[in-house]
Amino acid sequence: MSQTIEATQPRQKKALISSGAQQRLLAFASLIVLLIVFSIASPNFMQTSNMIAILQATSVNGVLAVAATLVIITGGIDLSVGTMMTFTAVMTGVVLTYLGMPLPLGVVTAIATGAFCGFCSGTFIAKMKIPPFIATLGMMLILKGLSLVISGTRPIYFNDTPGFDLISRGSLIGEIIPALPIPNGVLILFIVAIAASYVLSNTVLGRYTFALGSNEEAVRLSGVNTDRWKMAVYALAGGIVGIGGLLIASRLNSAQPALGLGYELEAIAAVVIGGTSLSGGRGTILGTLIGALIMAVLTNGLRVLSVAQEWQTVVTGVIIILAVYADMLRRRKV
Amino acid sequence: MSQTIEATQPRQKKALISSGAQQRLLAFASLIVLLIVFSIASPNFMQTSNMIAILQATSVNGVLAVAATLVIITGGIDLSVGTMMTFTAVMTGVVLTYLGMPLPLGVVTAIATGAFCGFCSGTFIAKMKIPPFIATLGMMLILKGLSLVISGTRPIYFNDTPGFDLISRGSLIGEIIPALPIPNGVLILFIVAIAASYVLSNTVLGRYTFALGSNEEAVRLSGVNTDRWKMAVYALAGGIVGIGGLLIASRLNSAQPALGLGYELEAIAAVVIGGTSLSGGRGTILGTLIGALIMAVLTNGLRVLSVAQEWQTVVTGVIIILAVYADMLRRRKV
Amino acid sequence: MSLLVEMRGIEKRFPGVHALRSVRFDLKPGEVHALMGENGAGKSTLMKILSGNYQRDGGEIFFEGKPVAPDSPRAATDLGIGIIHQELSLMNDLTAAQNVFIGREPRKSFGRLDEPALNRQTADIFSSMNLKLDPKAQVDTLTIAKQQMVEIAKALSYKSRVLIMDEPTAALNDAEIAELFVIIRKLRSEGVGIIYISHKMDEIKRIADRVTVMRDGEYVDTVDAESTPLSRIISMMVGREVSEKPLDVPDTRGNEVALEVRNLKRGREIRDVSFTVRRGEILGFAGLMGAGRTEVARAVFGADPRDDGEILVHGKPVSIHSPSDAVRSGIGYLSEDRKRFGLATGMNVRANIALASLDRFTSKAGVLDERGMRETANNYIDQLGIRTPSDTQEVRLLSGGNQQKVVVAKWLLRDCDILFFDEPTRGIDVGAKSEIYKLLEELAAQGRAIIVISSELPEVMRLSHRIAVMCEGRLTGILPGGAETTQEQIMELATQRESAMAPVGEVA
Amino acid sequence: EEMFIPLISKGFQHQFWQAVKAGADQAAEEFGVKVTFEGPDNETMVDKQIDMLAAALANKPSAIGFAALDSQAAIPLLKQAQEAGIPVVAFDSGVDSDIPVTTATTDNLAAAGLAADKMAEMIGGSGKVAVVAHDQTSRTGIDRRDGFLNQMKEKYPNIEVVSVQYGDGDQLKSTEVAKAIITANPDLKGIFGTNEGSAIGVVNAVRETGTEGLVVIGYDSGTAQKEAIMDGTMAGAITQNPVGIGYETVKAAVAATKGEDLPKVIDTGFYWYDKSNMDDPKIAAVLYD
Ligand SMILES: Nc1ncnc2c1ncn2[C@@H]1O[C@H](COP(=O)(O)OP(=O)(O)OP(=O)(O)O)[C@@H](O)[C@H]1O
Ligand SMILES: Nc1ncnc2c1ncn2[C@@H]1O[C@H](COP(=O)(O)OP(=O)(O)OP(=O)(O)O)[C@@H](O)[C@H]1O
Ligand SMILES: [Mg+2]
Ligand SMILES: [Mg+2]
Repeated sequence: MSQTIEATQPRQKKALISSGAQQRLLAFASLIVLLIVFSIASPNFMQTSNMIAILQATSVNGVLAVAATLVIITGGIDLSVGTMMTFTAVMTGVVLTYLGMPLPLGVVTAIATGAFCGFCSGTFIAKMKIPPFIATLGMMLILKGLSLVISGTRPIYFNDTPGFDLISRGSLIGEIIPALPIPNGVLILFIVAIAASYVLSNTVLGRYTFALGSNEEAVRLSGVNTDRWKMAVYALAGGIVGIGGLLIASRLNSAQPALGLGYELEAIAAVVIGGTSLSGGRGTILGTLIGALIMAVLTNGLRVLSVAQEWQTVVTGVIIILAVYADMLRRRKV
Repeated sequence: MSQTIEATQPRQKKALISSGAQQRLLAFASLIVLLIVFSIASPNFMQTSNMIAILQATSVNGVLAVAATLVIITGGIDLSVGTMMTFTAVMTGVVLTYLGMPLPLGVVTAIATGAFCGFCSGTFIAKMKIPPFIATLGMMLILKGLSLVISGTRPIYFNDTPGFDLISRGSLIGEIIPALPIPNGVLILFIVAIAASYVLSNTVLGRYTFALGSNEEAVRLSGVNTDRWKMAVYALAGGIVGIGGLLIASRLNSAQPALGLGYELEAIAAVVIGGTSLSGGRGTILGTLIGALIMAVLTNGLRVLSVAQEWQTVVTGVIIILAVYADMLRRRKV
Repeated sequence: MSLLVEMRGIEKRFPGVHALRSVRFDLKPGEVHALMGENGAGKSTLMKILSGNYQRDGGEIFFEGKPVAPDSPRAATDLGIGIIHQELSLMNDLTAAQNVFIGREPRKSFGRLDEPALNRQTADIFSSMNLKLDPKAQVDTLTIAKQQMVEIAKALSYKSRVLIMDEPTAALNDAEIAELFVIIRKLRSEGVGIIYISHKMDEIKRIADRVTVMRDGEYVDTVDAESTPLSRIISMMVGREVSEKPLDVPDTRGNEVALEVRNLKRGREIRDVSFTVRRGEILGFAGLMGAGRTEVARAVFGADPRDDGEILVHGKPVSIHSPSDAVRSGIGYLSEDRKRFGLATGMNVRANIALASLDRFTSKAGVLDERGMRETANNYIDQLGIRTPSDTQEVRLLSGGNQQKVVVAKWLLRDCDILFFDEPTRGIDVGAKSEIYKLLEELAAQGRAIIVISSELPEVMRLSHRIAVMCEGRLTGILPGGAETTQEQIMELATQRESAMAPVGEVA
Repeated sequence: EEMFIPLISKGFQHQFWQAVKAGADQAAEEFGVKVTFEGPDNETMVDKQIDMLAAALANKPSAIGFAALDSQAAIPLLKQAQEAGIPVVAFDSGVDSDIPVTTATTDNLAAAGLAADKMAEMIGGSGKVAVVAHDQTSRTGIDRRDGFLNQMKEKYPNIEVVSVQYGDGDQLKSTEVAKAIITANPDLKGIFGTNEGSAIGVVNAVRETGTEGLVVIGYDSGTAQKEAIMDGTMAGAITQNPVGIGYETVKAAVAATKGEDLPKVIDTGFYWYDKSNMDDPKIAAVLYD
């Protein structure tokens, strides 16, 4: 059998940087092009404060997109991330403001609530065999309604919990390096992304996440309890959404019960722009982060350029298509 | 070889109705249960006028869902149906109100605009290999923006086109059978559904629609120009969306440029509740109609019962999950 | 010696199909027990019941004398029953090593994976199989043969007491089969019981101790492999005698050249390949796994892009950039991987057969002639003996061999002038195989140009009027067909690596 | 250099906001400043609005107009504006903070109270009425709903508000909502629609069901509402002065950059209009298409 075997290796060895690094760099291409174009178009774009505003704007959507990435890699979809985020924020509001508990308990509440909601979606999908689209659509509506019910359709403010707004708005980095006042929200996004990335590539859960999306039946035939792992992935994603809930609550210093609808589409868009396939089995957190950043830079840049709002929408649509097209071409080539 | 093969026939011959008919009836089960429950809960629900209101409420979403069904059977998705509907309405407004053309030209404009937009999405997907989610997300934004640009962010009224509002509101059936004043909008929905159903099961285009969703690569390797057929399906779906644009414009006697966002999710939900799989290859128009009706009955019933809005949302979520679960059980059994 | 496995009175029904009728089967430790039968006889179904994949409708299963009811794949593996499925069931996005150890990954604390250990252990298994394959290679970049080897490695890694192999060699060539047999013999000597399913009759003599034959979902007989002549086993399977007619090479030298391929190139896979096929001729392509035969066919067919090269059909250059261009020029290609590239498995038999020829059943208005398609489909079902309850059965519910026949029917119906058949008899039983050989010969006799790619040397030699041999992307020679050419001559060309290669012209 | 004043509003696509924009544009031309106008798709998107505010600040504007969806959420950015010496003019509804130099607004509570008075008068002081509101959580949605409900409760004990439902300001959805309300309450006497989309939805429902004798009261203006009032389907409506809001906001912003003193609140007022006074030049001036 030995005659025919060749190792899988990059075709051109001449390239100065390794093809892996090159590929990773090229993934940023669309993002970098956008940054350059906007910098040239407006002197106000490339300021530290605006860059930080962009990062800040990425943080919530980024965290939701990381959660969505996990689910999408299993071949599923989670339409409930937006309203689940709101629901976790409202529950945190109940615990901190209505019940007056201390801050750490609020953090635990948000993550636990999210994980529980994700677990429910996972159960519908794995045990009741409801298609992910429907199960999470149902969840999206249920959580939207429950947020309004529990909050009494009023925002819950966190004025009695000093320090709550620092979760997202404060800047640990800024305290150490004053020139770099990166808000904690952004820091949290990166921590979440690194952790999720680690889980995906180094743990059993991550392995089954990819395996489920690749060929669920084959995994089942290998004697793996696919239901349990699927539920675990949804629960993990829910927990991450809970962190998103904390971030937005802290940023707005309140739980806004009506917020959240539409965020799921933005999160999924970031995931797909980042190169994760909706049919499952492949995807990266780095890609998702880039996707989320592309969206945030685009939105911010067009606003800084004071493009008329209706045209902003048109241009955003065009650029999303072009960015993904460029990425397609790159992949075909490399 | 004949020994082992038995004809495909119902196992129990005793059943009074054939298993096919039984199955078709059972598909309606969730819908019928809903109707019965609401009738018992409110005496006002089961009135002719309210039934007609429900049908009327189904018409626009139903037409969009029929369009979405075609695309979803190919294994794609169309997020742009909502804003495309608006865009076709706006273009109709331009032709009829701004340019003062006669009514039939408006109808042609709506359908042609939709078909053209669908063709564009199809081209992005088939030729540029952009994933359907992104291509149609881009289209959704582009068309949303263009609707605002073209209309000058103002509604366009159809006051100068007499008879325009009859497209949806008039009742041809009512003129013949006065006891059954079913609005034309509903009639159009059924005509569109029957036509789409015919196309799906009796034409080449329909055959390729299923085949693309089932195994696109195998179809391509059979020597079929898959790109062309995919573009055709998206264009056809776009044309149907154009009819949806006519219906809503006629119902509101105006083209409302800001409307449309969120309609895509409702349409896709109707499709999936109707049993069409998002992974493509299978689906029926009848199922989609039932799905759209379930949504309309649910919304109307809860409103007639004056359930508090936040609870309406929760209940809708729960019932969508249950309806699909019931359908899953039924399929496993039959 | 006590029995390792005993199955008695097994019953299984699917809607419209009575797949197993009171079937029995037993297995001793340390034996290779071949399970034989025509396509759709119920072999895979029986094994899926034993491996906990399907639930039986009736009957009993004993494992080491104790009654068991494996109700899930997990339960069966826990008993020590491993299976290599007929249809590849791998996770394409994962690496070879990750596939082998799915569900049993070496772990560190906190559910962390020990990836180096995973790759090391997989490399060990691969080297024990004498298989040189990178454990880190992603499965969907592997050829179907290598994927099959990964499946085998996976099954071996379980260290099962009972190992079921459902057509493990369908995608393998002779060298690989020999390697597999070494492994099987080693396992046998360790007391593992092996159930072996194959349609390659010669393998039975080489590896099996006992043979059980099934026909139409029923148990026929169990016989000793050594003492029973193959012809007897075959007649038990098909219920009649199958006569093999020797190859008769017609003189096609005067015929018009139907297809000419000049200097076809693509990267390292195809390196300057040129050949011609005449009308009425069957050109065989032989070579080892990964020799590039599939790549050549796909490039000619327009399924993959090519860097360079000219294609002439009936003497005229044609521009082929997609399969639809190729089909329009009269070229057809039956792929080696039916599941991925050949079938819309969710659709029914009728639709699949008509898939490449829909324009023939379409009115000007685009309406399909459903009746015409039904008649055509039923004709092929009869002609090829496709075992299906009706032409409206979904293809995914057919047995593997019958699925293959559906693909064959699709291309027969399309009626191209030039037809590539890539592994046309993969998984097809002896009886049907000779039917397909006859069909190919008829097609050639009608003046079509046929190219057959096959990893089974006997098949290539049985069919080809000329034999093209490839090695590492190069066409190393073209030999005449018929009795003059020996297996050794072919193997020599198939292993002629670049350094050792002298320029070759067309030998024929 | 030209003065640059971005206006961050609560919405963009609705006719009401387009009228505010028109007023702002009018002032921009008059005072020779550059104005941009932006707002999120709907009034729940608090954080989107914050991002818009951040982008606006990046452009170092001379002043900012801001209609807060949630005042608290915006405070850090408003402080940032204050530190940078950029005056903030609040419009539409107030900002709970002393940072804005002034607020150009309508008293929505009082305006909806007036709608209740008119409704009571037209149905004869007793019976069932309903509300089709545009939003359950936004300030304007809450104020208009509560203004109407409170007035009814306090002044008209014989009038029962049987149903309050929400149609997101979407004309089609509001139509379906209103139809369901009419079905559920055959003896309904009147419906109040709390913004343009809601009001048109009610009008559509009345037309489609052929209901007669129902008193429909709307809010805001626009072609369709004006027509409905002309043909009698709608009894009348409350209008604010959106053009005035936009105009006053920009005017105040320009004044603030020059350090001029401004009143705490600029009340742009609201009006009742019906068939009888629609052509009154004072009313016609605040109506928009
Ligand atoms: N899930 C299923 N649903 C319906 N029919 C099935 C199903 N699985 C198998 N069959 C039918 O049962 C019969 C036996 O199939 P099986 O796969 O066991 O055959 P086989 O002996 O393995 O054939 P091959 O040699 O072609 O692989 C066939 O007629 C097949 O069509
Ligand atoms: N999908 C793929 N991705 C990457 N490399 C591939 C792929 N398919 C084939 N190859 C490589 O291309 C070369 C030629 O493979 P090909 O399948 O054409 O060989 P073949 O002669 O048809 O042999 P086989 O008997 O395995 O079909 C091999 O080196 C193989 O590893
Ligand atoms: Mg089999
Ligand atoms: Mg091959």
